[in-house]
Amino acid sequence: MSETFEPKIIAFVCTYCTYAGADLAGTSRLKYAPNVRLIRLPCTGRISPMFILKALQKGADGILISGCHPGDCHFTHGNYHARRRWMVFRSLLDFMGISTERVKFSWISAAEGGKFADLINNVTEDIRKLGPFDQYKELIRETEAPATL
Amino acid sequence: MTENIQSVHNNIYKPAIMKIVGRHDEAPGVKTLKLEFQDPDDHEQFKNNFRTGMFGLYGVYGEGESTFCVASPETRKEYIECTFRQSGRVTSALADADIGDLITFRGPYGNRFPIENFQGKNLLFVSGGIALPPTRSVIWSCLDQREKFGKVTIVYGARTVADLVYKHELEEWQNRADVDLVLTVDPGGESPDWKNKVGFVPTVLEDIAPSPENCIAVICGPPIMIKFTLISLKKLGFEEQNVYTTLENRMKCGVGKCGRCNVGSVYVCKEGPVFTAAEVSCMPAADL
Amino acid sequence: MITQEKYRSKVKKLLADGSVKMVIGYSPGSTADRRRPLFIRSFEEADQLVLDSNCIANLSGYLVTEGLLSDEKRVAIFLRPEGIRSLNILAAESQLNVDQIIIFGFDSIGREVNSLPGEHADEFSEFIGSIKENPPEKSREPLLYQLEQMNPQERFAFWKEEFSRCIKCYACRQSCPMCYCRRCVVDSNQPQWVNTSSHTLGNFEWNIVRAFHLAGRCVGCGNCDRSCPVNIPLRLINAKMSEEVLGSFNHFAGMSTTQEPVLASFKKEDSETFIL
Amino acid sequence: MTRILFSDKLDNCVTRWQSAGFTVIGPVTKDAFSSYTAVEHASDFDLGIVLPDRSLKELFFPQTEPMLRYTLKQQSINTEDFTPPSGKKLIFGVRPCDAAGLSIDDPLFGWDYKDEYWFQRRNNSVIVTIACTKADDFCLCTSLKLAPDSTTGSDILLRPLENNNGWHAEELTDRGREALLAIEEFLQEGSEPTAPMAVVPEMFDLDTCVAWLQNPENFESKFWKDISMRCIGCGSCTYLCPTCHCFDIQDEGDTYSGIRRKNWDSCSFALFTMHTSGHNPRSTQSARWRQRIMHKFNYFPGKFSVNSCSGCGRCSRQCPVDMGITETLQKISTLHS
Repeated sequence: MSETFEPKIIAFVCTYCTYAGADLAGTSRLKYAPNVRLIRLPCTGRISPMFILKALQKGADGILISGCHPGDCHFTHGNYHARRRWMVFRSLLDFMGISTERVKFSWISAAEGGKFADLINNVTEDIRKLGPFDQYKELIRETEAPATL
Repeated sequence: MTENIQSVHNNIYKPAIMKIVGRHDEAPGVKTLKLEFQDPDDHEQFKNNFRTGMFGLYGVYGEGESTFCVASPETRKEYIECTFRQSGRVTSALADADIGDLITFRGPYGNRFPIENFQGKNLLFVSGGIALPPTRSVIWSCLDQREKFGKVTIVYGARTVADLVYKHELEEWQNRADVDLVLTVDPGGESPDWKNKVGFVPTVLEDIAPSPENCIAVICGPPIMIKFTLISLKKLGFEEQNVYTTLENRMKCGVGKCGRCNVGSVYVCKEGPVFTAAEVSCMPAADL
Repeated sequence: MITQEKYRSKVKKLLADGSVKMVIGYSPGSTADRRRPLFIRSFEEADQLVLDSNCIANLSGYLVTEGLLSDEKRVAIFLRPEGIRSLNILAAESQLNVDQIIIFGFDSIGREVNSLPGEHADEFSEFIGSIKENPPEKSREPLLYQLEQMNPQERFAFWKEEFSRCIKCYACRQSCPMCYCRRCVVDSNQPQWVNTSSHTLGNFEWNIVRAFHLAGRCVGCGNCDRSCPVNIPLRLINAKMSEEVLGSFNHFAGMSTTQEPVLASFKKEDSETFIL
Repeated sequence: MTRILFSDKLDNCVTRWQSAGFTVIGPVTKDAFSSYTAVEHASDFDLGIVLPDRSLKELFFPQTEPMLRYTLKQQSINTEDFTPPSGKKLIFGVRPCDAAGLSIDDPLFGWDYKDEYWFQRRNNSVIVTIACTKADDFCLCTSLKLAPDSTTGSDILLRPLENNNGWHAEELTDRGREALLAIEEFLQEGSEPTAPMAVVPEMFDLDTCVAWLQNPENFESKFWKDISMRCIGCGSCTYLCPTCHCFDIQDEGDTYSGIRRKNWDSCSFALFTMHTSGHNPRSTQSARWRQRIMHKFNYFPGKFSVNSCSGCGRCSRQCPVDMGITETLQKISTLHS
């Protein structure tokens, strides 16, 4: 692994809390790693496991999912549903050999610009340490290879 | 069966690249695209092979391919026109494509309307809704050599006035002295200024009662319209072998291999899509 | 110990007095130890009925066959405990009216077959509760321990090898009573979330999607695992998911016809140790 | 006098074929699951099984095959072919039903439009078939007018010796002769008694079945509903079948670049024939099972004069609900047409 490995991280965030938190980080001129691509959704409850599989299929090294703190959901309990879902999905991914280190979850409110910047930096660092998700990328490469027999 | 073919690699699944040079909204959700070949060899192959009634697989890379007829006539092979209703993944991508965009085309495939056998005969075209495009290819193929045919009658109906496709051409046909055009819309589908007929196609057909004498009928429409139109034509005295129609089914390869378009033992992609009513009546109705 | 004859006459009686229009059971198969699903509508068909320890398949999926129950007539069905649980889930997920179903519950230990008392799904709730509290003496699959001992890379390599064989025949999906969707998410193409091709990537994606959609719903009947023509140990994934929902949410799938689906409900105090 | 290949020389042959440029393939069992797989040594072969779980067709028609790579750049599309692999293959230990399956599909992939992905592989392959001395309850080649020692589709037929220590080698094609020439020094002239062929009882009278299928009145027979009631609509019978050839064409990628692939598809799937409009010509499982049987024993022979079934029995062997061609045709043969 070269020292210059820059992980590609996809973040699925809820528009009411984490996205607003990201905005705050920006307007507060906080610096954070440029490796994360944010995808804004109405609620964490809207984030289907399909999104994560799609991100991996397109070559993501890490995934971050973030929304409102429990009790703060704009739709009252979208994040509670999401929390259960992630609990199970995370365990499934782990059992499949997709390390839980690569798929992270957090609560960030609209007021937590600082926490957002720190989180992005930490997640980026963690994934950078893990290195590229070579095992998955190998599967992707196989789909582009000609038939061998 | 296995002569040596390693030297020449000819991929039958490789489409031609087409540029969209024209785009027209026909009816709600229905569009016509005018396509030009980018590779002269592909165009040459098309010119050599295309006859009216054949179909092609139109595609957008990244989305897939979709089967519909070539709506332009065999007398105008400089371009391809196709008309489709936006409904699935591929047709949505085609509908989104703009003039200048590139799409793909595989074909022409299938059999054709034997219009040389129609010469000297009267022609009756019966069509409904979005099924005018295949009929239109035959109509223009005949109108472009008008002198070879007898009386030309076109009966075309749609659910509502808005659903009529090729409105500009309908007007042209209406104004031609050598074409008898009868337009109709389903009851309730007429607009305040609608001056043509109101009623279902088979009913209107029976009203105008074209003579079966020396006449070839080409019918195309949704299955329910075909069913009742065939009954009406029978009543009028048309014989099954003088009635032509074109079938469509889901296809992936277009060349008789992928195994899904057959109706009974008949592969629509290779033995069709054009059949006489006599041929259709031999097919198992439950498979249509 | 029960006799086949007793059940044959029971079935005939139900058909004769019009209490049911059909009985779904088992008949002899193409080899001595195979059993095939049987749909009994006549006395002749009733005479083909067999019930022994080889009757393994969970037949409850046939209950959601299009149109079967739409005439509101009743159907009787032979179900093992797992089958009764999956019937409960189908009812809880509003896929059928459980009052239309008469259950012939049975279980087997070794070659011995026992009938389970009860007829209506609700009558089995206590029995299923006892399974949850005292799971049968089935040793946990050794392979599960082995997989848990591995690091993620090793587990990934294990599943890569297994999934590379998958041919996407969807026998796992079609044989599963819980996979009743008219159009499966992998068959939907707008958008196309996962690859439909059966290269290893597509197979990985498919199997993750399948397992996730069964998490908290799988009753462990084993239909998928037995159906797989390329012997992928699907039971391991399902078992792991069942353990997860039991451990995290105390959820045992198919307890009753009114049980809340675990992933469509929540508790405010659910664990969130994994959240940063 | 014929030539004998003794088992103890097989590894020499494998090595010789490999050095002649062949990828040597044969039945291999791994974790109780068998398929035709590339091998390094003869010891990798599992020649004791009745037949591999997976059929031979997938070496010629893989479950997923990339056909085209497309890239869109500044208003031009570049389409690049994936050429089928051009390497030579020698497939050893093929079962006669699997070999026959290949020749059944040849006319289909060749009529009018030639599918090069199939033929390039066909032309580069030598099929070395071993006649069957073992059969199981599901084998039905004899019912299809084939036999445990059919030569259809094979380049070389090997007949096992009675002592189970080798095979009589019979060359059937030029390609077979060349492959035998390459290993000539390991062959012995001789004539040893060969083992008796497997006994495969005839399960039904094919002609009676075909006559019933060809009768248009039976197309909507109640029989189809009854026989297919338990069909769950998976694709395992079609995917393991050595002759089922249906496929789908799928794009993977986006508007700018991606790959167009040919993937197996199955007539058992409800969406196989579904129109975008929602109309489905084969909307019930019974219609789909009827299509499979009709296609194999009525439509296909009507076009190509050969049944699209070589009697391997995999469909019945692997069916999750114990259906299959055997049961259906057995029942048809008892119906009065």
